[in-house]
Amino acid sequence: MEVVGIFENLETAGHAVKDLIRAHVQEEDITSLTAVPYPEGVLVHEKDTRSHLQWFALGGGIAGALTGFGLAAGTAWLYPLFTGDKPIVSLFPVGIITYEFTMLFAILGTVFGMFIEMGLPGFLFRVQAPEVTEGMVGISVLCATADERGRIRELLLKAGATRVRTGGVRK
Amino acid sequence: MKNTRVVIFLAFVLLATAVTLLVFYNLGYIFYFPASSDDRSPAQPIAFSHRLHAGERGIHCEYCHRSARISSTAGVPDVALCRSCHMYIAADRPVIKDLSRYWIEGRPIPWVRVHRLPDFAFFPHRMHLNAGVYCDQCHGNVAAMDRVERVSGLNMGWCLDCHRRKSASIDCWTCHR
Amino acid sequence: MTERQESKQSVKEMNAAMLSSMEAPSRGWLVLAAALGAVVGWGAYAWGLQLVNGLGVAGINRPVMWGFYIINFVFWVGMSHSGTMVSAILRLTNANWRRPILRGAEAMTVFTITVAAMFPLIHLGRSWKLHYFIPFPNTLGLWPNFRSPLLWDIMAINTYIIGSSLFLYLGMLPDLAVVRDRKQGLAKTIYSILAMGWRGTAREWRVYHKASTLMAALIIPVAVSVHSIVSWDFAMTLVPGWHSTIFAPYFVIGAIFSGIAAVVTLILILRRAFQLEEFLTPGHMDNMGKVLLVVSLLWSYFYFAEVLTTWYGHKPIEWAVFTFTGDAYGFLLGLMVVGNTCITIPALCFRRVRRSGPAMLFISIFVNIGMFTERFLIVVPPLAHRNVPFMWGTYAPTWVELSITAAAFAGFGLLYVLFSRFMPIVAISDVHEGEALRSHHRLGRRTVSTMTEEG
Amino acid sequence: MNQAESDNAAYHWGMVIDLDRCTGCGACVVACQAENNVPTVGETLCSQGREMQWIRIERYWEGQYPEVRARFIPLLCQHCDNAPCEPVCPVYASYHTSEGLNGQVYNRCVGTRYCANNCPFSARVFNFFEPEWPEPLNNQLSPDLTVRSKGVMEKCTFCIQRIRRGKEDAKLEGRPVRDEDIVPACAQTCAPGAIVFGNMADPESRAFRLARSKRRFRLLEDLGTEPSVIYLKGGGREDD
Repeated sequence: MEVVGIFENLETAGHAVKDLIRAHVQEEDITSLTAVPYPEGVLVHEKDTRSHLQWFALGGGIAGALTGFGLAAGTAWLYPLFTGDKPIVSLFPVGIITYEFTMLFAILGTVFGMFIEMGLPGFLFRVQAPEVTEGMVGISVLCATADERGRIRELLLKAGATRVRTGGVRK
Repeated sequence: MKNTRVVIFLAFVLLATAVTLLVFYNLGYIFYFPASSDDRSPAQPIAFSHRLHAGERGIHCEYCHRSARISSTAGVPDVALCRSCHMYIAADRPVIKDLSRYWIEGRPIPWVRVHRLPDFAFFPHRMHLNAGVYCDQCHGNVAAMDRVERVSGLNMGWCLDCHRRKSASIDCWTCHR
Repeated sequence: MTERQESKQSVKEMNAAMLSSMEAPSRGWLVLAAALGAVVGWGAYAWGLQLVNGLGVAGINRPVMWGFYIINFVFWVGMSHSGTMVSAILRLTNANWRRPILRGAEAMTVFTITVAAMFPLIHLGRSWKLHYFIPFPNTLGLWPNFRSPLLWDIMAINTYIIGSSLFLYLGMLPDLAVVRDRKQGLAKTIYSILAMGWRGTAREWRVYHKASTLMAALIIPVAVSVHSIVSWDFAMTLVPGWHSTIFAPYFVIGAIFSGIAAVVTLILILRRAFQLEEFLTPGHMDNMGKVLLVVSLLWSYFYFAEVLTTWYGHKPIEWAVFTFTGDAYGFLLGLMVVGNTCITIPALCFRRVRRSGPAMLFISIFVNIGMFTERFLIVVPPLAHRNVPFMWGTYAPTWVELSITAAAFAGFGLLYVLFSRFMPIVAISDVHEGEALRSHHRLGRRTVSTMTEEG
Repeated sequence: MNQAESDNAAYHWGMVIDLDRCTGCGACVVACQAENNVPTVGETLCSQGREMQWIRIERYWEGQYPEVRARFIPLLCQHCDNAPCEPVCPVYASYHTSEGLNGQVYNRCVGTRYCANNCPFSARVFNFFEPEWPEPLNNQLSPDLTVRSKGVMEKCTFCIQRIRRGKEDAKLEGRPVRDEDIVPACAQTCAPGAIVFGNMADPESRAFRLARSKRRFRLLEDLGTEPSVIYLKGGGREDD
């Protein structure tokens, strides 16, 4: 379950996060919803900021290189047509096709990896807070039980939340 | 731990490659179009039975399709050839009377073509016959068909398959010019 | 860099201003869209006529077998380099003034490359046999010829269309969420799907930043390769005047040149059309003007180097082509040099010119006329004046080619008009981010703006 | 067929054209047009330069008036061994046969016209419109080769239908092709006998012997396209 408190500005939201931590809420359960990216630590500290995006790009690139090579050189081999005593697989053109496919798949891999890492697309089980895109700041807390949800709701309201939204079924 | 990750990474990469190549290599089967959508066994103006003539009576293909060995086209027999036998044989049957009418009126029989290659594909019957590729290899067992049916795909891949198998020329200008 | 008042506008008001283009269409918008649609329709009619009757309705002829279609193709591919290159380079170098121009430039890339991709198809003698280009197993048992530069083209354009569309989409993701939250009903559902449930969590933003940087780094080599390959369509041949080693870098620079000029034109039009003066300021014009100046110098240098080697080497056939160009197409040659070099370089040296809207509009349009002429001069004269003197000829487009060219411009305009109506045309989140990172400190008697380091 | 095999192929077709014999009469042009289903495009298109001759007589003037002489070069596809038109075709419509011919497959052609641009001899012609034959020319269309449609590139094939027939006949008779088996339409009709076609891989063939003449040259040889058409020019008579 998720509780999202909507705050007017960055300062009150920041204080609310401090209050939550003081009330023994795990910091990894807290995240911020903002219309603008703030540098790490302005609102919350993410526990695990490692990203594997470059590996997705690299993996895509390798897969693309193999595909491009397989397509250009492989098909020339499978369906040989002898033209004017030129070699069946000519390296320069194969290199160009390989390059294009490498880049294409690297880009596809990056986008694919991005959505995986973001956990998107996600429509269900998430509290949507339209106020956020209008400049408000949301503080989202994940909680396990209904009791806890009530407690956090109180905490957020006390910290100055103008509104609290709850929802979601997953922890 | 580190090794497992590398293995998973490489497996993923190879899987992606394999899937893409498979999709590319199989697009042709996903969007498969037959070479010809014409009726495989069209009705003919006269119910001529190959089973009866070539099968039961054992008349050789080249008796009627006379130019097959010497020309590009196998040739469809003219009405005179039909009549040369049927003046006497079964002349009183209704089908033969139909045939005779074409003779009397001096019209050719409008046979419906079953095996049609596009105009840009040239198939010399004589080269195939003389190379030992007999009628049935492409036309099927016509001697068992009442009405002739097209059994072969007649698309380019089908031609090429056979040419590769028999190390015949696969030069484009062999068939296209 | 922006010249905005210090009093901070609320985010909501800023959103409304930046999304003003998405409000209910005005009569002017409808008229414009209809007019552009009509021109596109006329072009489609011309193409239909060409499909039915054959390519003879166009002006192409022996020996000039490539005409306006290929010129258009090269021109539009060139334009498409603007967007992605500009936005990717500016992203990578963290240039803060980039923020409001990004979206316009990236969208331009996608639409110009779409228009460009139409031209090889229109240009084909048998357009309906396009699938012969695609490598897939078929009943013919045949594959395309990977040796042909045209096939490299197909692959490169394919990569570029997919890449730049994803680049555009990726940049739009947070903005689509903004639109989603402002819409109701069916529109909300559609934008919800497009926004993929974006909420702006710390994690999403972190990954988003990394992904855009990575994409920017990946898209630049693709853009370079695309126009290099387009140049190889020419350079890999035996045609005197085409067969030149400098063509790849020369084409890339030419592409960036015309692309940046087109971005400038577009920005000037956009800010006028949607009252975005507040976000697209003379400061932006100034910076873009400097970039344009640098690229203009580069282009002029490349052209000079090419002509110099031709002249100095004085290979008879090459020189014959060059003098023929001067004789038969002297006016166009002059137009190109004036548009790309003689006006642009001196004018852009002046800050007042760079900051003046009308002057920049004039220069940027003139540059693109010059660049279109340049493509004409690359494609036509070498073909018209080839090795066998008996077959020397000339080329002039017919109304069919001109109509299709007009339709290409109108089609690009139409796509853009539709885009600005249905998608956020200013990179909202990027602008907000720029605002958020800028704080104001009192320093002695002044208030100065400081930039917080970007992540 | 691998590389070594095609290098040692039994046939390498070539042509020798003796310019000293050529009178520029244009009979070869007409014969080619009739033999190869080449459309006649009519007055208007012809004046636009869209005639579709596979072989054309190029005429150059030599000297200043009144000392002017006309020089003729019958120019057809040179069937280059290193043909520039082949690698640029994205669909292999233009390709090289193992017998040294430069092939053109009409039904594969998509009409990029790239080959025509890259042909230094401008020997290729394009079907700008659907070809039409006025009565009674439509009755003389040859069934031995394709009638091309609009949007397709075409060019001299050295009368491939005659080459095929000659080879087929020879094969059925179980003998190699002889010199006189294959004569392209242009060579057949050339009254002064300026055009000789033959197998360049056979040292006994007439074309091969003529090709060793001191008067030999090939067009645009510096481009390195290795044309299979050899021209003879010297001013004297034929000297083997």
